[in-house]
Amino acid sequence: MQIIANGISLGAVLFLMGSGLALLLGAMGVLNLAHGAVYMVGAFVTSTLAVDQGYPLVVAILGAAVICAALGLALERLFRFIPGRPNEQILMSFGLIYVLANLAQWIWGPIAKAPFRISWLEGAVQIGGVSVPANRLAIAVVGFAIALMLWLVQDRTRVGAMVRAGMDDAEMTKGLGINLDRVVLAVFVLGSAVAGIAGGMGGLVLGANTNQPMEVLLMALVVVVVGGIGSVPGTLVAALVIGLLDAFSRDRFPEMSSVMLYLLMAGVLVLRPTGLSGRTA
Amino acid sequence: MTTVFTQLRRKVPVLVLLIGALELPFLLSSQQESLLTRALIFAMMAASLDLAYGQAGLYSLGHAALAGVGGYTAWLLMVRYGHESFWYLIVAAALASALASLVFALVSLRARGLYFILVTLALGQMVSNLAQQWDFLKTAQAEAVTGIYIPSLGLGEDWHSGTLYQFVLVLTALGLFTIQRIIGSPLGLAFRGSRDNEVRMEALGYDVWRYRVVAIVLSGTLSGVCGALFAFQSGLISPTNIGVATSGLLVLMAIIGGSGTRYGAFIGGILVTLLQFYANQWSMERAPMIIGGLFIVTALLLRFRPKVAGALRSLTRGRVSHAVA
Amino acid sequence: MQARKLMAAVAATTLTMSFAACATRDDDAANDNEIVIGLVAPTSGFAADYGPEAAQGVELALDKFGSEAGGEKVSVVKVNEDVLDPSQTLERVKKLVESDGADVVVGPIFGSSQQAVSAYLDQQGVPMFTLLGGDVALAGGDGSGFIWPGADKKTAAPLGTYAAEELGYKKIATLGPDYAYGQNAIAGVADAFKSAGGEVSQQQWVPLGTTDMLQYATKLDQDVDALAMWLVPNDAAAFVREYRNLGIKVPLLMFQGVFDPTYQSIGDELSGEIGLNEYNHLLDYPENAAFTKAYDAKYHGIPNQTVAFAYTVTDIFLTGADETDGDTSVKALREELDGKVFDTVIGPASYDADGVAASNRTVVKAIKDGSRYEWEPVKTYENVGH
Amino acid sequence: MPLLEIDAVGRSYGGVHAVQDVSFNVKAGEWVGVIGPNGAGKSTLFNILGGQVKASSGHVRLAGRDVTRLAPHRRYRAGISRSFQISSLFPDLTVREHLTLACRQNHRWSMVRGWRGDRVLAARVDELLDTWDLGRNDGVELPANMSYGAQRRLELAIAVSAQPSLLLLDEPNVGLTASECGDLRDRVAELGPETAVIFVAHDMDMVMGWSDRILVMHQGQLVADDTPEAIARNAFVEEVYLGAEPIVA
Repeated sequence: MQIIANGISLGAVLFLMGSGLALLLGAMGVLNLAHGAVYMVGAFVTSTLAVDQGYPLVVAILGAAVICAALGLALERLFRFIPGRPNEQILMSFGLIYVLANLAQWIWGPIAKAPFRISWLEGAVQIGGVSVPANRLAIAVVGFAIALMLWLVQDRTRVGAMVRAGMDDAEMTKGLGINLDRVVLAVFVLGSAVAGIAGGMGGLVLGANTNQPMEVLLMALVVVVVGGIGSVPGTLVAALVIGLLDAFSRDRFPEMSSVMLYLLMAGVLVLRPTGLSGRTA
Repeated sequence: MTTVFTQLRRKVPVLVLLIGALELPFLLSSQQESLLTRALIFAMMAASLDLAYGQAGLYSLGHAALAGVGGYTAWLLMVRYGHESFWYLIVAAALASALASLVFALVSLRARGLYFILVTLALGQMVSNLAQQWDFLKTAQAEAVTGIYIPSLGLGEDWHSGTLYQFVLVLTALGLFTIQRIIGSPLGLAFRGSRDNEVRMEALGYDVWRYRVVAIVLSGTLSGVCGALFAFQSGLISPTNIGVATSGLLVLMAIIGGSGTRYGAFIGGILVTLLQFYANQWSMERAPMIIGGLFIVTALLLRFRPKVAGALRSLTRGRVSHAVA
Repeated sequence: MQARKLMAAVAATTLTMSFAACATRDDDAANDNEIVIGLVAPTSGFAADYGPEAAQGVELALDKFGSEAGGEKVSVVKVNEDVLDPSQTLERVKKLVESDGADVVVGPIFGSSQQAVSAYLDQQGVPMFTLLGGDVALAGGDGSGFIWPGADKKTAAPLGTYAAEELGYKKIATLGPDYAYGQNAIAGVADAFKSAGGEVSQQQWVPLGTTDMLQYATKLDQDVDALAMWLVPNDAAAFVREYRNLGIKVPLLMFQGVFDPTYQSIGDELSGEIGLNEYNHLLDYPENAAFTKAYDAKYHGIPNQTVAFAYTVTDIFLTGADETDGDTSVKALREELDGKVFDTVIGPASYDADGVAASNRTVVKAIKDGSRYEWEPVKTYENVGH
Repeated sequence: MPLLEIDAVGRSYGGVHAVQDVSFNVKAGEWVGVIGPNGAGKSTLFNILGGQVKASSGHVRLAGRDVTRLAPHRRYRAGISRSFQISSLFPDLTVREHLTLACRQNHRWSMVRGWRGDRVLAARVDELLDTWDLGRNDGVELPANMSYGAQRRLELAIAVSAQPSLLLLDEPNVGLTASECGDLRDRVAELGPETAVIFVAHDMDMVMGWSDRILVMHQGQLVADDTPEAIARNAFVEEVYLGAEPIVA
């Protein structure tokens, strides 16, 4: 039971990490591997606001979301500036990872930030005989709230409809007179804001450090590949499955734990090349 | 006789360059030889990546892992099982990486487009994580495996940085020659065809999937050899050497020198390896910024490459030739 | 065809000639009337704090000697240790030795970097003074290492002894990272605890790259008297957070405690726990008092372990080089330092004939002193290390 | 036995039927034109025949063999060859390389044997360069640098190099003058009397002139299948075809 609780809380963090990337990549076809760097910025900003400056956590995380949204805006400009081909996007992403990580080290110093300590999130909650740390519970709640919000945005709003249309057929959508550039911008900003929130919430257990751009990217990647193209529910299910698998395999085969994730990904890919939620082409 | 001369005219510059490079140890310190050897190995790795990346259009971000399989195989056989023959180790490394590339290809080719890139990235990281966490692949639980050295060729050779450099140079020339041959063959043509227009290739009777598998396996096998050479030269190999960061650098090398051209990836490999070293001499704290900046600037300027390349070519040769040898 | 044969012949001849002609050259760039110290420590990446800290320590030692030893001028060249890619560190160290003429290397910090450069340094006859531990195999006949402050397998042993003998614990669990240094340190605690009659009932290892520590807290066997652990500061902080959130009451035995500044941010969560320090700025030795004063005068603040040990090993090296009149060869230094007792910032310490140090360890307790969290010295174990 | 049998073939995308319940036969040597307004399902039908799109229902048989599930490259080997619209020539390959790729499949061992170019293969390529009037500069040009007519010829040279039993031509005449178009027809006719040709075109004069039979598609369905003369008189065809949106050539 404890494993399940651990897995779900990890899954919530994974969802927050992965959903922005899933939208950008699946819906817009933009390969922004620097998504993890945005997460890192969110974590550092939250650390500064909530831990060093003593602002309430909610304010700090909103601050992180705003700053990351602005960063997303800047990134979108950069990605707009290059042709939308894999070569350029790969190089741009890797460059941003190097530069942002080094910049973060410059600004926030080389020492990793310990997991943020928020007094009202200390202690654990007993749920069905299992101790769930309150901070994990908060992460899960925020994770599911964001999932619901994203799902509503995708399902009920005009932008969401455009995203879905773009997902199905970018050429056709352009033909219909929808301004995909605007949609890309909106998704970039929204995805980055979510990454910022993910960084802030994830910081409650993981802190902030300059290794995160790569670490987070890889976790998010697996979530996206398993979850399938740009679908919020698919990403959520994938994140939970991966969280549970990770908790389980760490428990049973610690030597192979991180490999298990990738094996799951390979397995899903072999059986369903389009991911769990994927439609067949 | 005319053919002899035309052939010579094309080959002489390459030959002069090769012989010049062979004599470099007379001018360099052993540290510079060592750095150049490293550059050659990475350049060769980038050139073999480009066989899949540039020629066949398979944007792999997990290539370093395939080189890593070669490197770790050489380490395993040498340090754990005591094999000391260069030839044995290099063949084993090639076979192991060929097998790994095959699995890599079979899984990653299930995905297409951007997803292929993501999957190669994740598969590459999986290998790196395996090397990081699996006790079987560690020496004394250290973070990098060590204890490997340059094995014997069985020719009574005397290894030091100069001879190693020359030996690697000769191997690199052979490897580059092999790659040229593949590029110039109908197989290479089929790679480029699959890259440019999959649907048409299929309609011309080509099983594109099979050619892609072949491209990845050839490219991975050559890299595996480079991985083993890297381990011999450094005396170690670490999970980072085979992880995403290295794969990304290999892609930068290939692109910066001219992905899909004959010598581009190789030249890029030498440039980036040297730059990586000297960036750290210029600024220890901000070296990552320099490398990252190089990535971004290359991304921004990439679209102007055809123009620049065209201008250069018309400067040097006076005409544009699209012939493939 | 003719062209091809001709070329092959030319190439073959040249090849043979080049191989035959290329003889080993003497690359010794060392300047005979100057001692160059090469400091190898990370300045970028996730451990980038070590480099600048170690540099402070080396500078302080140079100040003490007036940048002169054995009648020769002493200077420092710094090299960035690539924590994740030791092969890069190796290339940089080659340049350090061959073109910058380093006569001694202080560092590297991380085990894999030490492993990477040690064979080369040994071949070049350049001594390697580690400052935060190291594998004893890098010293002795097969390496040029001088391992400070003691062998990894022994360095944490007093924690096990203290737990069994002073605290009367019968059964402990352990938690450590799954790589060389962590395994050795934890083995030191466990072995000492067992040889004092205790039982180690559970050992958990955290794989490299793990960031989520929750499961190690939830899986802990709570039916033990204490948990002996060592993790890098950030991981330790993450673990302690989970531990406290879950309300686990098992006492902690923390090798090296948690360093500043991480310690200052989680201090009250550790209140009352027992640790074992290699260095502690509160240690009551004259050399330490002088050192902390000099540090405060130059850099303002309290030195941490990295500064203190970089200072100490540079100090010892320079003392040795002074005695040998500038002969910095491994052999000369080994002979000079063998068995000689130095007064250091952690009390009397010495290197043995193999170059492995023995020094004091201090059992400490986490307390709050005014607005600062401190590790208060409780008991000292002497001559730990071989 | 007919060369090609299409039996109740259909293809739908998420509930929309691009092609629905289409059946017809083509005899060896027969030339069949496919017409219909944009969006009538001509392209999808072509892709189903070529194997680029899988039929969701129905069967495709070639000389009695069921090829419905066959991948495109296997269909090619079974004797179906197709042309594309010009934009999909290989942008970075020279004319010679295009033809080498096309001929290579007919000399399967050349991939292993011919490092420097199998002589038989090279001879065949030279022959094609010659017959299709593409031999300028020994074929080292890129398609983008050639005239439209030359690109068309290259496109067709590639498609016919395998001597297919069934040739599918996707708008072969676009951008060509009437005389170039006639030239094209003659070249295709040289394949021999046994080769069947199915082509899509918008130019009614051409369709009338080339076809033995004409298929008319409308909203994914086959609405007429008759001789050119009958089609020209068919009132329904005139209504759906000519009455619909302007024909884009």
